[in-house]
Order: sequence, then C-alpha cells, then structure tokens
Amino acid sequence: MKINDVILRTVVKGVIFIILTLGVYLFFSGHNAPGGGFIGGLVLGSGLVLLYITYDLETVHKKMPFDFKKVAGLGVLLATGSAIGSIFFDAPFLSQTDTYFTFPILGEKHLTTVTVFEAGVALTVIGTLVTIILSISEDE
Amino acid sequence: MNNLLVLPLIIPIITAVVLVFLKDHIVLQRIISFITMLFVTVLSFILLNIVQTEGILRLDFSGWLPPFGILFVADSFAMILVLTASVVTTICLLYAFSTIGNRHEKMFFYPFVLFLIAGVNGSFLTGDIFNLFVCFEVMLLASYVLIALGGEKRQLRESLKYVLINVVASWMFLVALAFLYGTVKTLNMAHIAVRVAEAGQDPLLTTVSILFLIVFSLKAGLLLFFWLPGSYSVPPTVVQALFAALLTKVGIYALIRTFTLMFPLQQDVTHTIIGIMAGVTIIAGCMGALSGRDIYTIATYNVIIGVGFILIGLAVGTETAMTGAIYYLIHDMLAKALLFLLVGMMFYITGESVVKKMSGLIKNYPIFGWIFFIVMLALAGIPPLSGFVGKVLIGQGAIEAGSYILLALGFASSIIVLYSLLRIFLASFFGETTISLEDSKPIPKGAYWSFILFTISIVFVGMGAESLAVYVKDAAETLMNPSIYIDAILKG
Amino acid sequence: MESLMMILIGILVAVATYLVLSRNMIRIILGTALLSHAVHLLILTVGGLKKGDVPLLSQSEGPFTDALPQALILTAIVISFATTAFLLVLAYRTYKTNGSDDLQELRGMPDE
Amino acid sequence: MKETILLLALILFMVAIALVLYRVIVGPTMPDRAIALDTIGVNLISSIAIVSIILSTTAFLEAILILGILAFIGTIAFSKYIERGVIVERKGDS
Amino acid sequence: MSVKEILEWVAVLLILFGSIVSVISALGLIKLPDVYTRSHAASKSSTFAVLACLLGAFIYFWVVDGYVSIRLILGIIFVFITSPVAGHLICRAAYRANVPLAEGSGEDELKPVLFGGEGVVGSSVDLEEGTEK
Amino acid sequence: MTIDIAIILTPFIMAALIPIFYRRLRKNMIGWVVLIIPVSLFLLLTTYIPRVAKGEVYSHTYEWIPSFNLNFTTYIDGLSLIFSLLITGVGSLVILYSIFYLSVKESLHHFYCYLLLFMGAMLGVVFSDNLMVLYAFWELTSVSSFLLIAFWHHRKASRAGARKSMTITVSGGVAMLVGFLMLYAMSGTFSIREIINNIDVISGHVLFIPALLLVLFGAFTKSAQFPFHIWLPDAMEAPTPVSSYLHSATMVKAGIYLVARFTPIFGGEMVWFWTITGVGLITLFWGSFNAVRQVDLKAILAYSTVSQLGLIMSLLGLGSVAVYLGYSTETVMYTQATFAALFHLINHSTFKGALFMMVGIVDHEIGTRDIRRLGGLMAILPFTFTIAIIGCFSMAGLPPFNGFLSKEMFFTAVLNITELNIFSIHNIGLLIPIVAWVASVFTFVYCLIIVSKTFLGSMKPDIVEKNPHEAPFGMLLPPFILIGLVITIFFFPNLLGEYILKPAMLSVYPTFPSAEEMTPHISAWHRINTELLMTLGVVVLGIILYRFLKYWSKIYRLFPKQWTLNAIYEKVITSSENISESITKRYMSGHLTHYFVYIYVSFVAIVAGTFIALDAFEWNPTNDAVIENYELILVFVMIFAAVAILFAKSRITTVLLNGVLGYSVAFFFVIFRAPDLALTQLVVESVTTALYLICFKFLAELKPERSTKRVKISNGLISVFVGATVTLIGLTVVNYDKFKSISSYFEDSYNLAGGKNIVNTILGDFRAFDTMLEVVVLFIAGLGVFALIKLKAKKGDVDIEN
Repeated sequence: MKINDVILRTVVKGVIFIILTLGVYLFFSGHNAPGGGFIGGLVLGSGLVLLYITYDLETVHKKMPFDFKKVAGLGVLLATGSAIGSIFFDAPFLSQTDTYFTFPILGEKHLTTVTVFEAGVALTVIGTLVTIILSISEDE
Repeated sequence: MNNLLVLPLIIPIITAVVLVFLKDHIVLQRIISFITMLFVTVLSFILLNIVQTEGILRLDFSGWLPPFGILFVADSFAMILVLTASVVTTICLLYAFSTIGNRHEKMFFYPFVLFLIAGVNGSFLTGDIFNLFVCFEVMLLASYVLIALGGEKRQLRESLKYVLINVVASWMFLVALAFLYGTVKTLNMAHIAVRVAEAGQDPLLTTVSILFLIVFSLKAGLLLFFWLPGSYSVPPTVVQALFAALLTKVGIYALIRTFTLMFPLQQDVTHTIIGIMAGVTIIAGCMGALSGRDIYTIATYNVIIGVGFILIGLAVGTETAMTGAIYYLIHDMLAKALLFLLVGMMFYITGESVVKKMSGLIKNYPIFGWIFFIVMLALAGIPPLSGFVGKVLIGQGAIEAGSYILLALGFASSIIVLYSLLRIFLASFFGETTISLEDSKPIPKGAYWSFILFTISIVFVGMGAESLAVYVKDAAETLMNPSIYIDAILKG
Repeated sequence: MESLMMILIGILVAVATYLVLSRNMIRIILGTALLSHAVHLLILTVGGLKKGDVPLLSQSEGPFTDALPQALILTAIVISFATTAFLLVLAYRTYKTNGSDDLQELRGMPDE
Repeated sequence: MKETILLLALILFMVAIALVLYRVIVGPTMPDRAIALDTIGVNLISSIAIVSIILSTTAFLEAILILGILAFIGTIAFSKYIERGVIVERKGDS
Repeated sequence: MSVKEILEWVAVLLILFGSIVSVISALGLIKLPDVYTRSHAASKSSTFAVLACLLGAFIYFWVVDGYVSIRLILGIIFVFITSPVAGHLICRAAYRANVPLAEGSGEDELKPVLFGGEGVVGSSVDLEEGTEK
Repeated sequence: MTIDIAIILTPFIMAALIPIFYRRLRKNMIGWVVLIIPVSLFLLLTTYIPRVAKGEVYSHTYEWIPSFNLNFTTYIDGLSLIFSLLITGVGSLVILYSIFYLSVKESLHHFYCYLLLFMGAMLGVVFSDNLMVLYAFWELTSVSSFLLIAFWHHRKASRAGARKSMTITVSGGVAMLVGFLMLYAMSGTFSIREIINNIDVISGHVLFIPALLLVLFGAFTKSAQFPFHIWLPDAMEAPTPVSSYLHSATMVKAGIYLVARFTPIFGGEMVWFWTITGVGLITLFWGSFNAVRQVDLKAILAYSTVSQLGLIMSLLGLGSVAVYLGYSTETVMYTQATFAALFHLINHSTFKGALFMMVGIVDHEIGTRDIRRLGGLMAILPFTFTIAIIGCFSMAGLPPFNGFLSKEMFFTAVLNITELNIFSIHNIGLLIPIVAWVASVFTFVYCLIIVSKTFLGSMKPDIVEKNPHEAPFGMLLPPFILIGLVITIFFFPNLLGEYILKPAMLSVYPTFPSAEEMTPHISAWHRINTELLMTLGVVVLGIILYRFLKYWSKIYRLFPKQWTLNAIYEKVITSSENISESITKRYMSGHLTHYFVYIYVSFVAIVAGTFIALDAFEWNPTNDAVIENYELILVFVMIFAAVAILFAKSRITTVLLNGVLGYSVAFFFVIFRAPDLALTQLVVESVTTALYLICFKFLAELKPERSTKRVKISNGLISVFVGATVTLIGLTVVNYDKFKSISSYFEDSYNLAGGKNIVNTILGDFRAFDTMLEVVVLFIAGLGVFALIKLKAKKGDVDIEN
C-alpha cells in the first residue's frame, strides 16, 4: 500500500533549512549565549534524522554518501587534535587561545581555538546520532 | 613538560579513532595497536621514574589552576597501576592477534580495547572526582561493547545484566557526586580533602563517603560482586582477561584513593565497614571457588577473593598493609590476566569448561600446563612468585593493626585459592591423556608468547620485588600521608 | 523549593527503583531513564536554586546561579544518552537472540 | 499586576498540561497519546515564553524554537510509527 | 498610559488569552469522544494559543527590552507551518491504523476507497492496550 | 658467590638444566649425571664437619628484598649440618637406587627435575636464617613433593594423595607464615638468630603464644603429626625411591628441624612442652597402633614413619624443659632428650630408608606389596631379607642395631621427666612413659609382621609361577650402605655424637655454656635398669601379641569407618564443597532482579544505616527558595506521570510518560535558570524517545508483571526506602553551607576564557577535558551500537569462540 507523503515532504523541504540554520547558529553562538557544539550538533543531527524520516535511507544516502561513523571519528580526531595541538606550543594540554580578527564583511570577530574543539564535538554528535539511528533502522 | 601525563589516555584514544578508519586493514590494525600499547608502556615507565625523582607531577588542563580546572595527577601509586595496566594490555593484545578472529577484528575490536585502556588509565590519573566519573564511563562503555561483541545467546544475556547493573552503579556514582558537591562545593580531589579536613569529616560527609564506598564496591566487586561471575565468563578470552585484570582494579584504586586521600578521618567507621565487607567478600568468594565445577566459575570467584584480599590492606590501613596492597594489586593484575587467558585456552583446545571432562592436557601441552602450575602457585601466594610479597606485607600490616580476623580470613583464602586451582590442575592437566598429540588442537604462537611474557613478569614481580620496592614504598607513603598529595596539587 | 525538589526526587527515585526491580526489560530500561532524570534534578538542586541569574554574562551583572552543576549535568546527560542508546540496542538484540524479554527467564546459571 | 497576570497565565498553562497528561495516561489509542504529547510540547513552548518574560531573560528563546522543531519531528515520527510501525524506511516507496 | 505601556498590556493580555485558550483546548482534548475530534481541539486551539502567547512574548521583549527576537519570529513561523502538518499526519495515521470513529459520526466515505471495504489493515502496531496482538 | 649459597642453588640450576639437555642423553644416563650433584654436595658438606664440630658457624647474607627485610641469610651450624648431610647423603643413595628402580620408559627427566628441586628446597630450609626465606623453601618442598607424589599422575590415587599432601602441608605452611609474621611484629626482625638474642623482649608479648601455636601447626603438618598425619599414608602412591627419600629422611623431618630450631625461642613455654610432647606421644601411639592393621607393606612403613616422627617430636618436647629451667648442672640431664631426638633422627633415616628400598625391591621383583599375597621370599631374595631383618630390628629397638641405642635413650628421657615438678607434670606425667612403652610394643609387633609375613612362611603359588629373582646390584647397594650404617652406628655411636650431634646441641641450647656436658657418652651396654627392663617387656609382650594377632585384631573393627580421620577429612572437604555450592547457588541465582535487590538493600542498609547511626540528619527549610504555584503544579504533573508509568499497560504509554517527565525536567531547567541544560535536555529527550520507538520494532509489547504479591510488596518497600534515603540525605545536603562553591571563579569567564556563557565556557575551556571524554563516550556508544548490530553470532556456531 503506497502512502504518499507529499504534504510532509514539501513542508520538510522548507523546514529543514530553518533547522539546519538554527543548528549552525546554536553552534556558533555557544560561547556567549546558550548553545555550543553539543546542542548545535544535536540539532543538526535531528535535522538529518528528520530527512531520514521523511524520505528513506536510500534516497538520503544518495544525496549524502557519508559514512557517519567516519564523520564521528573525524569529530573525535578534531576535538582531541585541537587539544593535543597545544602540546606543541609548550602549553598545557587542551590550552585554548583566542584572538580578534577583522573580516572583510563580518567585521571584527572573536576567534578561538575552542571553536575547533566545538566543531569536533558537533561532528561527533552528528555522526554518532545518525550512525545509531541508521544502524538500528538497517537491522533486520 | 608535564604534558606527557595525558599521553597514556590520549594516545590510545587517537589511535583507536584512527583504527576506525582502517576497518578492513586487519594487519595494520594489529601493528598499530601493538605499537601504541608498547609506546604507552614505555612512556608510563618513564613517567614512573620521573615521579620518583621529581615528586608528584600534575598537569592542569588548559592551564587552569586547581581546584578550578581538571587535572591529571601522577603519583607513584597511579603510575604503577598505569604501567601495570599497559603491560597487561600489551601482552593481552599478543594473545588477541592469534585468537580473536577476523569477525571481531573487523568490528573494531582493537579500538574498543584501546578505549578501554584509555578509560582505565584516565581513571588512575585523574585528580578530579567528576572527571573520574567520566573516565569510568569511557571505560565502562568500552567494556559494554567488548562484553557483548560476538552476539551469542549467553553473551548477550549476561551483558545485558552487566550493563544494567553498571548503569545503576553509575547512577549511584552521580548521586554521590551530587551530595559531595552539595556539601564541599568542589570537585578537585585534593581540595575536597582539604575541605573535608576543615569540616572534620562530620557525620554527613562520612555518609557521603559511605555512598562512594558502595559505588566503588560495585565496580570493584567488593561484597556487591553478583554481576561478576556471570559477566566475566561470557566474552572472548582476551576480554575476560582484560576485565579480570583491569576493571575491578579501577574500583579498588578508587576505593583506596577515596579513603586515604579524601575521607581518611573517620576510619573507625569507614574502615570498619570496608573490613567487614572485605571479610564477607573473601568468604563468599571462597565458597564460590569451592563450589565451582567449571573452570570459568572457579577463575571468576578467584577474582573476587583477590579483591577481598587487597581491600584487607585498605581496611587495615597501616603503611605496611598499604604497601602490601599495592604489591598485591600489581600481582593480581598480572596473574589474573594470565589465569583467564589460560582458562580460555583450555576451553579453546578442549571445547569443555567442566573440570572433570578434561584430562591429561599436560602431555600434549607441557609448557601450557606448567605455566598454569606457576600461576596457581603465584595466586596462592607461594614464594618466590608475585603474590608472596604483597601477602606478607598485608599480613604484617594486619598484625600491626591487630586485625586478626581479617588476617585469618585472608590467609585462609589463599589455601582455598590453591585448593580450587589445584583441582583444575589435577583433573585437567594431570591424568590420563585422552587425545593423541596429532589430534590435539595446536595452541597459537601468539598465545604462547603472551603466556610466557606474563609468566616472566609474574616471576619478576616476585623475585625482583626489590626493584619495585622504591616505587611501591613511595606510593604507599604518599597514600598514608595525603598532605604530600595535597601540597603537590594546591601549593605550587 | 529545595525541599520540595528533594521530595520529588525521592519519589522519582522510588518509582524508578520499582521499575528497575521489575522483570521486564523495557520497564527496567525506563527505570534507568527515570533514575537519570532524578539525578540530574538532584545535582541541580544541591547547587542551590534560584540563587541568582541565568549564567550568561551578556544578560545580567550577577549574581548568577551556580554554573558548575549545570556543566556537570550536561556531561551527565550526554553520557546517559550514550548509555541508553547502547542499552536499548543491547536489549533488543538480547530479546531477539534469546527470545524473551523477561529477566527471570533470562537467568541462566553461570556454569551451565 | 502584569506579574500576577503572567503568573496566572503560567498556572493556566500548567493546568492545561496536567489535563492533557490525563489524555497521555488514559489514551485510549496511540494517536490520542501522540496528540496529547504534541499538545504538551506546544504548551511548554508558551510556558517557556512566559517564564522568559518573568525572568526577563532571552536565554530561553532558543529553547522555544527547538521545542517547536522537536515537537514537529516527534509527531512525525509518531505518526509514521503508528502508520507503518517503522520510523525510518530502508527503501523509497516500500 | 503611554504607547509602550499599552503595548505591554496588549502583550500580557495576549498571553493570558493564549493560556485560557490552551486550557479550553486541553478540556476539549479530554472531553471530545474520539481521536479525530480531539485532534481538532489540539491542533487548532493549541496552535492558536501558542501563537498568541509567542506573539505576546515577542511584543513584550520588543517593547520592554527593545529586543527584536528573530528566534521568536522564527519560532512563530515554524509552529505556524508545522502544526497543521503534524495534525494532519497524526490523523491520517490514526485512520490508517483503523482507529474507529466515535459513535454518531457521519458516514465514513474513505473507508471503502482505502481498505476496499474490508476494513482490515495489517498494522503490527499496538494501538490500544488489550487489543494488540 | 660463596660456597654456602652454591650448595643451595646447584640442585636448582641442575633442575633447570635437565629439561634442556635431557634429549641429548641416553635415557639411562640422566640418573648418573644427576647423581653427581648430591654426591659432590655431600662430600663438600663433610668437609664442614670438623670445622663445625669446633663450634664454628658460617653465615652470609645476600640481599633479596632488603626494603622489607627479606634477605637471603645462609647459616650453617651443627643442626643444619645434620640435616643437610642427611639430605644429600640419602639423596645420593636414592638417586642411585632409582636409576635401577625406574624403567627408562618413565619420563625420567621430570622425575630427576622434581627430585633436584626438592633437594634444593630442603637444603634451603635447613640453611636459611631468614624466616621468610625459610618459609619460601618450606613451601617449595611442599610443591616439589606434590610433583613427586603425583609423578604417576595418570593414577587417580596418586593425584588424590598429592592433592591431600599439598593441601595439608601448604595449609600448615600458611599458618606457619602467620606465626613468623607475628614473630616479626614482636621482634622486628626476620632473622632467627636475632630473635633468639632478643628472646627476653618478645616472650611476654600477647602474640607470643599464638605465634608459637601457629609455627607448631606448620611443623606438625609437615612432620605428619596426629591428626595431620593422614596425608602421609596416601602419599605412598609415589614411586618408592620418592617415599624413601621424602618420607624417611627429608621432608617429614623438616617439621622436626623447625621444632628443634625454634626450641630456643619457644622452649620455655608450658604450651610448647605439652603440645609437642602430647602430640608426639599420641602420634607415636596412633601410628604404631595403626601400622599393625595395614596389609600393604608401604602403608605399614608409612604408619611406622608417622609413629617414629611422633617419637622424635615428643623427645624434642621433653628436651624443651631444659630451656625452661635454664642452665644448671641438674638441668643438663633434660637436654639428653634432645640429644636422643637428634640421634634417633639419624638412626631413623638409615633404617627407614633401607626398609623403603627393601619394599621397593619386593614390589619391583614380585609385583605386589600386599602382605596377604606375600610370604616365603627369604629363599628368593636373601639379600633383601637381610636388609629387612636388620632394618626392622633396628626399628623395633633391638641390639645390635642403632635403633636400640636411641630407643633406650628415649625411655630414659620419658622416665626422667616424670620426676619433674613443673608444668603440672606430676598430675599426668606418669602417662608419658606408659604411652611410650605401649607404643613401642606395637612397634615391635609391626616389625615382626613386616619380616615374617613377607619373608617367612610358604610362598604363594602365583609368585612361584613368575619365577622372581634377586634385585640387581645397583638396587641392593644403597640399602646395604644404609644397613651398614645401622650397624656401624651401633658400634661407634660416640663418633657420631662427638662430631655431628654435639655441635647441634649448641644450636638448640644456645644459652648453655658448653656442648660437652650435653653430649652423653652413648654405650650399648649399661647395667640392668628400668629402661632395659622396659625393652625386655616390649619384646615379650610383642611376641605374645604377634602370636595372638588374629584374636585381638578385632578391636580395629570397633572404630566405625565413618569416624576415621581420613573419613572426617573427606567429609569436611566434600561437605564444605556441597554447602558452598548450595549457598552460592541460592544467592547467585542469575536473576537480575535479585542482584538489584542485593544492591539496593546494601545501599539502604549501609548508607542509611551510617546516616542514622551518626545522627547526621538536619533539615531547615527556611533558607529554601520560594515555591510558586505553577511549580507546584508541575511537580504534581511529574509525580503523576511517574506513578502512572508504574501502572501503564502499553509500552508506548510508558515511553510517552517518560517523555513527559523529560520535558518537565527541561522545564525545571528553565525555571532554575539553566538555558543550556534546557536545550540539551529537550533535544536529548526527544531523540531518546525516538530511539525507544525505533527499537520497539524489535521488542515485545509489555506484559503484566507476573510476580507474586509478596514480591511486589517487598519491591515496593525497597523502592520507598531507596527514595527516602536519597531524599533524607538530600535534605541534609541542601542545608549544608560550610563552604563556598568554587564556581564563583568561573563567573569571570569572559576575562579568563573569553566566553560570556559561563556554562559553555566551563564545558569548552575550564572543564574541556570532561567534554572531550564525553565525546569519546558518545563515539564509543555509536560505534558499539553499530558493531553490536552488525556482528551477530553465526547460526549453528557453537560457543567455541575465542
């Protein structure tokens, strides 16, 4: 029995952008406002899961051919790597630095290595979340 | 630079993640994981020596001074355990190479082992109580996966129990942490010690410490060991060996830390309870070992007896006893790992786990049999093998402190240990050989190597106890004088 | 409020314990979920409630509520999520291989 | 006065949540519960908005949006579960 | 009373209004006889309530703090878009899962089209305690 | 490397070398190569005799674990020299004997390896001054004797005997270790000599008597004293050379050595005197009494060994009186008991060694050791018969053999002691000579049995058929050497006394000024006295008893079978196994619920117990934050939802209610000013709920709990208690305000770490390490889920998975 999901899919196409934008926003705003890598990652992950729910594994996989385990692994590497980086500068492990950069359009921005760390966190969260849900869904 | 301190934790983690990307390159995985563990072992040995010369090391992560940030602290006690754990893991890897099989290897077996050891090392090194929780979880999650990996009926069933019990234990840990934070308002272990001392460890703080006692007892298998026999007998042999060698020891480590560093002031309450629990654990362990009809049961109950014995050292609480406990910890980690590897190998070559259904193995596997004999003697504390020095020192401490009941229980238990293992040896290794040499399954080379390396280390720990004495004495001194630790953290 | 929260936590814990003590896998897992809810509230409560403003420097001058328990809870939430995910999968794998979700039927002797 | 009204509104929302909880518990069918949970989520959105006003902070406004998103995802998931027993399908047009 | 104050009052009253609607919708959710009618109560009234409430909050922050919250606007839009879809989906699911209509509903014209008059669909999902499996 | 340590280590080195080189040798060569070791050691040790006789002692310290006072201190004095000579001397003979006794088909390399290990361990025991090293070697003798006894491990009886001997002797060793540790605690040293020097300091200590008893426990188990003697007869399953070595000359003498060695320390105690004398005499009697009823030649010898060991032991006990009394001209006569003990020790080794070898020959040539199937062997095995008759008569205490001399001295000692008026000897002291005499009668009887049942009478037909013949020369030589000694010692006892026994006496009585006084002149003939009359009585009554053996042997049947010591031992072992099994099975039920009950009950009992016992509860709600009405409603909503979960019948309901709880928690986070938490909790809760739903595809619907009402009520009670414990402690904790939180530091986060969100700064910077690990946890979980799903047990794959 075929069930058509036209309404859902149409709405999701629009909504997904709100979600992903929100995720990115939360990720970046974390340092000064609620949010951060973890929540950002979760929201992005939820967005992806929403796609999987609305469509199906194969369709989404064609569009996004990632191995999400590796995405998660990359995230861990990024997080630990940013942490271990400080060793080479003779600073204690996990030391973070921050500077103010002036970008052409965005103006002065506060950049910290925490962002790299948080990016690692976010990637891991996305990767893990999707891995878990996909693994279970693929199970016979 | 003290940054070296984090390496025993971070290197296994990074390697593990890298290995995830090398999913199908099994040989590469083996080589990399082995080199990593070798490196960690060497590194922890170097660190141990640095601690010797320079005193307690600490690494304040991100440079935040204690008590605000998280930090790693390396005193001799922690480093000894890190070193032993790394040695055990390295040797166990050798065993794994030849026995674990492709299916496991492709399913991230090595990454999980590395995560496990990372969590274990982290638990030994951390100086922050909440971080201890997190390190515990790293270790536990890895152990959950390792125990369930394979997906057999029995395995899944027991792992479910194991996981559920540990989830509840983790919950209790969090409750204890909440209460601890609610009272002393700090998380750094040295700082907690200072504040507890300031408050004179009043009744509420003692209650909180007892809560920690329960939590760590669950992990260590002290009195609350019900989960242990079932769950230690289902996973693949290497995993069993790693669990037996590492997991309960982390709980023991935490217990010792808690009651020597953070809550040492109400010993008549806390140490009495620990003593009673240790005594009951030994009795129950002995009964289990006596009742066992199959090799796994006997081996797992031996783990429990070992836990009780080490904690007698803590309950007694003198410096001699503590020295003994540390020696015994080292011994127990090595010998229990070897015991489980041997027991697993017996199962592998005979397909049986019931003692009486095997016979005469020594004919076809002489080295194997004699190594079992040696580990049996070591576990029974027969000199000059590894268990002896620890046993003697714990006994001395118990006499100094006048804890004669614990003394009697502890020493009687070694007879039961001997008896139970002797039963295996006599029934399974001695006796008529039923299988001819040609028909018998060969033991893989890697397994032999791991047996031999473990045996060498057991003999070394016993005969060469003197070479460890500097470290162990230093560790015990630090444990008995928490101010050394506290000063190293908070002053400087 | 703290006292009220403590009572609520106590009730949650009691319910969770009862669930954990039951025989059905799902109930037990739900029990652990309840336990984690309870402990998160507990950590928050022992840090002191409503003692200050939201811990955002951009929003107020202080005093702020204790931020450290919040950070701890965050970590705890993530860990309990990870554990729950694994536990659920383990539970259903066990159910599928062993054919029962009743822990009493899943006893099995250690030396069978 | 405004404070009181806001508190009153908050209480009303709580009452609404409590009432809806009845539907979650009693059912009798799955869709009933799903709808009720959705409603609870939506009511929580409103409550958070009011609390934000009372605490005069904008820190929780993200929570509002997120709660909206989650209520939506949750409801979709539920509806798929009710309809097909599966939430994520393996192949298209199965 | 300045404009600011009036707006504040408007905001507060909007919120109050929203809360009252929400209670009514909750009552409806309890009182109405079957899932379809309850869905009606839930999706319409509670959407309405939440929109009123969020609008109130938006106005309040705007007026009092001078803070135009994009997140709130986004939230309003989001709820406005998704709430009907959610209601639709859940009702459809309920229908396809054979949740019966309340006594006294009009004739079910969709049934023969969807289920071919059989009225049986192989849903394995538990709908109601006692009836499944 | 000096000589003394070389003596100890050489056997070990050789033992280690055997597995390496044995393949290169012809099988029958191994024994000859091994023989070099004990012979050369023996010769080496004899060179010490004159020097030690002059009163010199040799001591060297080698550091082993100096940090804990575990040093390898060798000590050679008169006492250790006696034993070391026996060990190497008898050892040489036994190896020589075994070369001919064991067939080349046996795994000889194992045999000699164990034997050398044992020899080294024994030498270590007698040469060690450090208690811990002594203990180490002591256990090593147990272990190596275990291996020797289990040499024919394919036989069930061998294994059982080995297990028994190992269990009993190691238990004794462990007890002894505790005793040693107590000595250390009292004296602060592990050196026996230093302890002897400090004896005044420690003798009043509370631990003194327990230490004494524990050390004796060790000695008694090793020397097969009643009631621990039961391992010795079973140990006869070992090959005969082993029995003749271990159970005549060496291992069982280790306990004797220990007692002699510790006499200077403990000798002054009444407990010491009575325990040793009493146990010795009981053993003496019990061993000889039981030897009579045995039918296996080796079993007779085993019990006879037990009995003789009891004799030596009781002599040492009698001799300890002299330590108590201290030196004076009158007390010197009591030291003669010790002298007799040492003398008999040597004598026993000679004749018992010979007898064991004799039995070996019989067994080897005839194929049985059962006296009911033997008889009339005199004609076929004349040399063996000679050995038997000399050995037995010596054992029975007849002249002209060395046993006569020591037996006479034994009688003297027991008679002397009755005249003493200490330790309340006057009450029951008369028993001592009576028991000794009765036991000697039985000794005489079993000696007769050995000789006559084996060698006299008529030969059984099945033996004749086999046409047996006398043993080869190599097998006869060692026992003949021993027999030669038996006679030699009788004629020249004072040579032995002067050169070997005299220095040993000084070791036992270091406080006595001269060894000369303690070395009596041994003479075979003295005037007719009580001792001689006693010997005569033994002979007469012995012959009578032997003649009428079948009439009175019925008394053995009076002992019910299930009450023999062996049966009790077995019963204790099996019942302890069974009891442990039933108890363990009872609580280790495999029920997760039970385990949880244990955990929760101990949680409540221990934590709440401490909490109440210490009276820690305090509650002061005045500092609480205010409660708003809407919060109250929310609390009720949560309680409702939580309780409803208990009664929910479908799994979806429970999950949804859990979701409600989660959302409510999130709302609490909002109320309590935790925006990050609220966000996270919302998302996590939703994702978790989704996970539940996804997994439900594979899980069954809830069934109603099928537990009984009692279980439900007890579970309910436990739950309430757990909840109450958390609440009560929590209430107290909330009011605890002795300290300020460290988190005020973080409020400066913008300046410190450049972030305005304090929570996020903590997570990303102050406590970033937690976050990093938490990410790792998440990653492991994800990977784990993947692995768990993908890696399924293969169908039909039996659980052999390594």
